[in-house]
Amino acid sequence: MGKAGGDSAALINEQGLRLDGRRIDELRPIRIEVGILRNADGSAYIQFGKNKIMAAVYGPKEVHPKHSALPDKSVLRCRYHMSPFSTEERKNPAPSRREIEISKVIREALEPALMLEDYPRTAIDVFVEVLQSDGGSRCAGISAASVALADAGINMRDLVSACAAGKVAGQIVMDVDDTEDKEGQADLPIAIMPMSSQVTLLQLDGQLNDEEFHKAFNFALDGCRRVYQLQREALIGKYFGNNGGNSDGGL
Amino acid sequence: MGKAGGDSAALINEQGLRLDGRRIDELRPIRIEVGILRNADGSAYIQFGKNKIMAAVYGPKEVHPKHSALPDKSVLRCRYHMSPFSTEERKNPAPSRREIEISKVIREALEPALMLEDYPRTAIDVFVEVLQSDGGSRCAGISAASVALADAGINMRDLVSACAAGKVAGQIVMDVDDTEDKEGQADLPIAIMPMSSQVTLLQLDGQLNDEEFHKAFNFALDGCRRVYQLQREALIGKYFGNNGGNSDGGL
Amino acid sequence: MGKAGGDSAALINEQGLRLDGRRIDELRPIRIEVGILRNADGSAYIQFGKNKIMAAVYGPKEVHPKHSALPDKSVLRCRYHMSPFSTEERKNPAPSRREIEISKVIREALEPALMLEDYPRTAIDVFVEVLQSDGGSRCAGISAASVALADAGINMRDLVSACAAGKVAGQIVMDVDDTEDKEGQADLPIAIMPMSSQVTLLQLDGQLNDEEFHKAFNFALDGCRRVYQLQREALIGKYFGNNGGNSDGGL
Amino acid sequence: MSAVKKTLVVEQLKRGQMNELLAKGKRLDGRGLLEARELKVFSNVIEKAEGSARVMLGNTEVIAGVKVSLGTPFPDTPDKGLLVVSAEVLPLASPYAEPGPPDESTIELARVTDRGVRESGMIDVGKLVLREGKWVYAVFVDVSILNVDGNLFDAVSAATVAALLTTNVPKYEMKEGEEPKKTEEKIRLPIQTIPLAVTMARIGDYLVLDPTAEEEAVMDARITFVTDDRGNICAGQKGLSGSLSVDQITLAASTAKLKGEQVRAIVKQGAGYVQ
Amino acid sequence: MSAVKKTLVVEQLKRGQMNELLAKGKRLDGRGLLEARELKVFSNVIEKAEGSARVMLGNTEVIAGVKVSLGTPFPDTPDKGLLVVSAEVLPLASPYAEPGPPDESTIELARVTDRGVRESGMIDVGKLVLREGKWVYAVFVDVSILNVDGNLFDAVSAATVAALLTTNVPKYEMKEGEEPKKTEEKIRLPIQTIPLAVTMARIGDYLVLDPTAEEEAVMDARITFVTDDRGNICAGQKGLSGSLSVDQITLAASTAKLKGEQVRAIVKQGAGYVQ
Amino acid sequence: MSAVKKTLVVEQLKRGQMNELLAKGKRLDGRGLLEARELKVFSNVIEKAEGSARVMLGNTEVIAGVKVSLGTPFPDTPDKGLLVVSAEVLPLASPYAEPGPPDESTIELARVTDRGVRESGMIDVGKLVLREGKWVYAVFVDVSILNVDGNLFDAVSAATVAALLTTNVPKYEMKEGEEPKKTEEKIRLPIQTIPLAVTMARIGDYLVLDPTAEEEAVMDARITFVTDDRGNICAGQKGLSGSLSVDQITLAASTAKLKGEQVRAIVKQGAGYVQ
Repeated sequence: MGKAGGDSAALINEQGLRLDGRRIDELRPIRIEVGILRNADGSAYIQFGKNKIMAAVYGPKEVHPKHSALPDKSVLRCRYHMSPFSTEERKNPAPSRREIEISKVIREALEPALMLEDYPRTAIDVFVEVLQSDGGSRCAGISAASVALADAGINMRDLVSACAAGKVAGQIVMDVDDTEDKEGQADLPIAIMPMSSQVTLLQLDGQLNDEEFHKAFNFALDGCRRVYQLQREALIGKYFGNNGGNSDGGL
Repeated sequence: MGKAGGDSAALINEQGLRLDGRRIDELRPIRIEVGILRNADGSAYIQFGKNKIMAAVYGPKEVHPKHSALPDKSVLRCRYHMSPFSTEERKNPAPSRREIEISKVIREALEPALMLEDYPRTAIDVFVEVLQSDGGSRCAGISAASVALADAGINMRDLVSACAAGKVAGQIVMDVDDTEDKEGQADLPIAIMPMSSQVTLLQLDGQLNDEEFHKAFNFALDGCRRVYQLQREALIGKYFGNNGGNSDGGL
Repeated sequence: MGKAGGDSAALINEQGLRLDGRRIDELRPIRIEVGILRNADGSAYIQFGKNKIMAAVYGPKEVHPKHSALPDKSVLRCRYHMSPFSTEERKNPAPSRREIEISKVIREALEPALMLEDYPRTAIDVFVEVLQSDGGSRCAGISAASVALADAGINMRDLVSACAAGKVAGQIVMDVDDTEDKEGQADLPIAIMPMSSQVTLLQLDGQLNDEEFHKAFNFALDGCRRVYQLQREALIGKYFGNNGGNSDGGL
Repeated sequence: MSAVKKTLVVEQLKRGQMNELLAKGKRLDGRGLLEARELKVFSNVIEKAEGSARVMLGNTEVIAGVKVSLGTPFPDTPDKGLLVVSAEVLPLASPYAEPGPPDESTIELARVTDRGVRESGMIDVGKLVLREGKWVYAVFVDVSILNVDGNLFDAVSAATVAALLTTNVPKYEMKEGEEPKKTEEKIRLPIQTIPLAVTMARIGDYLVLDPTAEEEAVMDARITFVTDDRGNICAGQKGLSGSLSVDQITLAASTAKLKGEQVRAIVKQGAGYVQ
Repeated sequence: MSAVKKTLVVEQLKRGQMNELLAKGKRLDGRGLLEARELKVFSNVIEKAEGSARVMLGNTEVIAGVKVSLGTPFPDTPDKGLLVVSAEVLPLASPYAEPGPPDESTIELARVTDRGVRESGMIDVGKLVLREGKWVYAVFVDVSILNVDGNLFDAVSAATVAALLTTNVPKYEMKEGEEPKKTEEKIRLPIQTIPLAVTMARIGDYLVLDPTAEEEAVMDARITFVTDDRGNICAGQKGLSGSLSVDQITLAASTAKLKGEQVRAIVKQGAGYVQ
Repeated sequence: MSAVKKTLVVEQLKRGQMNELLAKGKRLDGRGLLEARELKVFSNVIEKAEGSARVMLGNTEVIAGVKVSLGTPFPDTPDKGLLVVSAEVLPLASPYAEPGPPDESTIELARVTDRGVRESGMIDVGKLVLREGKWVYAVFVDVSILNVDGNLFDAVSAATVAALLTTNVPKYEMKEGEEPKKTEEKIRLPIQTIPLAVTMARIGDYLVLDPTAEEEAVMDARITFVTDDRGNICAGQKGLSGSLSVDQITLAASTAKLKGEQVRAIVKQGAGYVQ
């Protein structure tokens, strides 16, 4: 979050439009593709604004070392990582403290939806690679990973859909992008299991009073539900439709 | 050790008193408390001048990995560590070469007093955390750790008591503090098992001729014996007296 | 490789002699000693120009951890390392990416010559320590390691002999030294099993056209064969002659 | 393997017992569901540090120390001082703590604490500048965790904030073309608000405030909100592999505001802080 | 242990089958011995990077991104810009890839790619200097490997080169006594030649071009040559624990020249590069 | 497990045998209790280093090399040059040595050696200053241990000191407002005294000088003293998990002074050092 005021007012113009032309309750353009990596057991690619993110799932598989296996369920492991060229300034490829924290909250956001008890003594690995980052990469990564888990055929109670809301130029807005994240006043990323409306991720940075918090929370919930539709469409397209793969090579 | 001469003369005044008002054979104020950490099997807190040090013992306990267990005795492990805020300049929390060496000599200073053969195939962990450092933190740490080992009920041949002597402004003095350590000419920390007068730690930095070495050695031995009395009193107070705990929260 | 032209012409004078007085097809002075380290199962010391390199072999021996053992052959492991004082500027003792790559290619250069299938479920360790570096240290290290393996009594199909050729001041030369490596236009280190002329190491940096490449390749092959003679002489001297050890302490 | 099975059975029994109690509005240690343990805050316990505090929350015990040095600002924020919060669960704090670099849980703990301080604007980092783009104050808060008995988030938050409230930094003399010169004079940090974390655990269907280690062993999810003294929520973090309903999040947010006021009073008193 | 034995037996069977095929001049996927898989090159796929390319070589897929920043030259080369090539086999690329720092194989891969670019003089690093000894362009090429199906050397080489060909770097305004000032204007990297790697595997007595992962599993040795567009061989690397005959090396070198021309045409087209 | 038991029995047997011998004033290799092995010192063995020495103490063999560069002094000692001693037990030195960063024993070894050199004032670091607070000589001594057969402390000490005695550093030309300029002229390090370590091992009731690896395997405690040529003890270090009596320490100190003189003569000769 940046200056809690200042020139941030310009982030929303007199017509109520944001820098990239969106209304305050509008998502950025989203594109999801399923099953685009050959070796992974499941995979998905998401474009979410300028975010370009690959997610892949390997497993259920044997655990090494064996003593880290659990007798009653699968061990879910997760790595969120940014490629060095994904950011404005080159990112050191070693995992940062930020990436370690986000890996943890992504794992915890996905786990409630997974029937890990169906795969005792195994591990399931989820890899989220940010090839290009924009605001909201953790949410986009969760949404992609959830689709990749479905693509891998892991038993799930529900998909997990994620979206942030925020406060920009004094107004609550849906789906904060990079500039809004840096110049804005608050960012509230959440993830839900849409069928039960259970919240599996919630983080908050910034300053929101009670009313703003509830408004932002509802915006984020609404965003999650819209993402959910796109996730479903992508999966249906892969398994019942004809738009498989990414044959044109464009990212 | 600092300048072998120079302005260090001011470290002892004409009345033979040191910067903090002590005589050359006088210890700094010492306070020892026993059993102040809840989770540890044994613990002690020592204030030794401005040193503020916690020591805790966990064990005897299972060893991981198992192949590092010994068939005929317990494995003693030791970590001496300084909190980042314990020093003049913030200390990097990663263990320095100095901390690694001191961890080793503390372990070797404690081990002769422990009946490790009574606990085969186990490990005993000793943790010494320096919350505030002053000259002589390794000696204070050993003295506290020895009390914590007794508090944990580990079988011991004797306590281990530690104290340094040094050379300051051309004179041999007992119990060197931080300024004296930096500006003085020699530092001789030792640890003993007081009942047998066996020496379990000895290090020396600086320049001492034969006569000075023997005088300093005897000063340090004497200091150890005085620390021993305070260690005994603290343990007796905890187990037979009424001054338990650190209920006022002051350090 | 340095400037592809420039003042590098001075590297070869009008008489066709190089900076150190060698002809273009001449090796630097080479000295090989066998069995000079007491603890190692096999060892060799090589001086190759200004390179001063120790090689030692331990094994065949038990593998830790056990699961990294192979059921049908010995695991060959190799470390190429430069002592901090071996280079113009002090070298950080931690292994550099260059050392990691060279360790790999040295291992792969030696392995074809070893009958690892004779020692299943074991490991053989080869350590190459560069005490002083000059151009061609990987080749000299391979040649020394191969002698050390023979000294350790490891079953071998052949020795491995290594030498580089290069392009300096527009001419193809044998055995490039440090200055020529830095100022020259190409470096082509190779290793062979001399009896079968099989190539076990080949690397190339620089710019060579077809004709130059073939000339350089043949120079390097020729250099390898000359090194082979010196390796044989050193081993014969150790096992059948009387010039054992390095009793005068000179390096 | 039998050891693992026993653990599972014991854990199930514990969880069952706890749920029964919670249904009656009670907890193992006798507290009500929205009742916190006693919080004690002692300040200036480390004289060598520029600020410090020792905090006990039940049996959870932590020490925070603040060190301040001269630093160079980040290129993209030449007009802001530096503020870094780190934490270490010392190996003497628990039989499960290991020496070594912080694990993911401790990184999360430090980062959430850091965000609470940073996002609330507790410290006016714009006033920590000595010469723009060149010299700023670098404020390092390090928290050493001495004993673990649950709810590290709130204990670490309270210790961090108390230590910052007591911090005195040296004043520097700034002369054109010269390096900053430390003077004997001390100044307080530019405090703007006092943010504090309040954490709840979901165990089955119940949310409980300030969980103990025993409760954390069976909790399904954790939710922390940091509130300031101006009516704002400044940071939030859901943790663990369970989910929370929308209502539970709303309850956690309102509880954080209410209880945050009580914590704030204790922290201010312990730090001897008068606005 | 029985698992290990089975693997060995299966491997022997595979090797046998492959050798039979190779003796007939055929490969498992129907290619001829000196036939490469289809190579696809897409450029400018990462808008935030100064240059980028996505390369598919059969099922092997990699992305290279170029980041350019201001740097300080090495003391012994004050008149040269910086160029660093790194690679990571992402854990999503293969069931065998592990997260963490690059292993020796990935280090070798990056270093051979780096040498191909560097030794060929592809980039005129003498033109990357803003002020000698003080300010230079630092060009970082990072290659993220997304899917592994053999012959990473050639895929990484093609992606690296294509990304560099599309790179636009900001122009800096240099004023005496001042730091470089970034302008909006963009300039191309000073390209001198286009070096590309061509790799062959020896399986038994046969050399095959562009091996798949299946072929790599049984190959005895690997040989890579990098050639430029001026008729030079610029880098070479033999890999693995088998040996090669002098004739095999000669064949690999001449094949690299021939096939390199074809690869060069595809890379130039994919990068939209016109000399 | 039976392997472990066997080891213990063998060790006990060895210890018993050694004690019997020691009671007669003898050692396994025929030496008397206070007799050291032959010490050989060869200098200038690494021409690229500014100073170097190879030392053999019985079968223990080490090489020390000195590299000197320009450095920046520590802020709290602007008037002193830098001196750092490091050591590595190379994996070729012993079947028990592992590649990797130095373990606690090697760190102790390097630090005790460093303290001997530093605390004795061997090098007048005040004379290693080129411009106070800005430019100083940085002297790095690295010791590579080539073969381990006991008493590394004394071998490393002798090699370090011999290498320093032979060190020639480049003279720098200092002009106001300019960086130091290296000249061709070489100067010696400012040597003030020659400190050397002498180590004894306690085995049962006996102290023996200069223990071999075989003796170290059964020793109870180790004691090292460093003495200079002005009658001072400059550094001391007790090691291992046994204790020493006050008398044993007194004996070790006086032995260190006596034997130190002999070692000093050999080191000075090996280094070709004339005061």
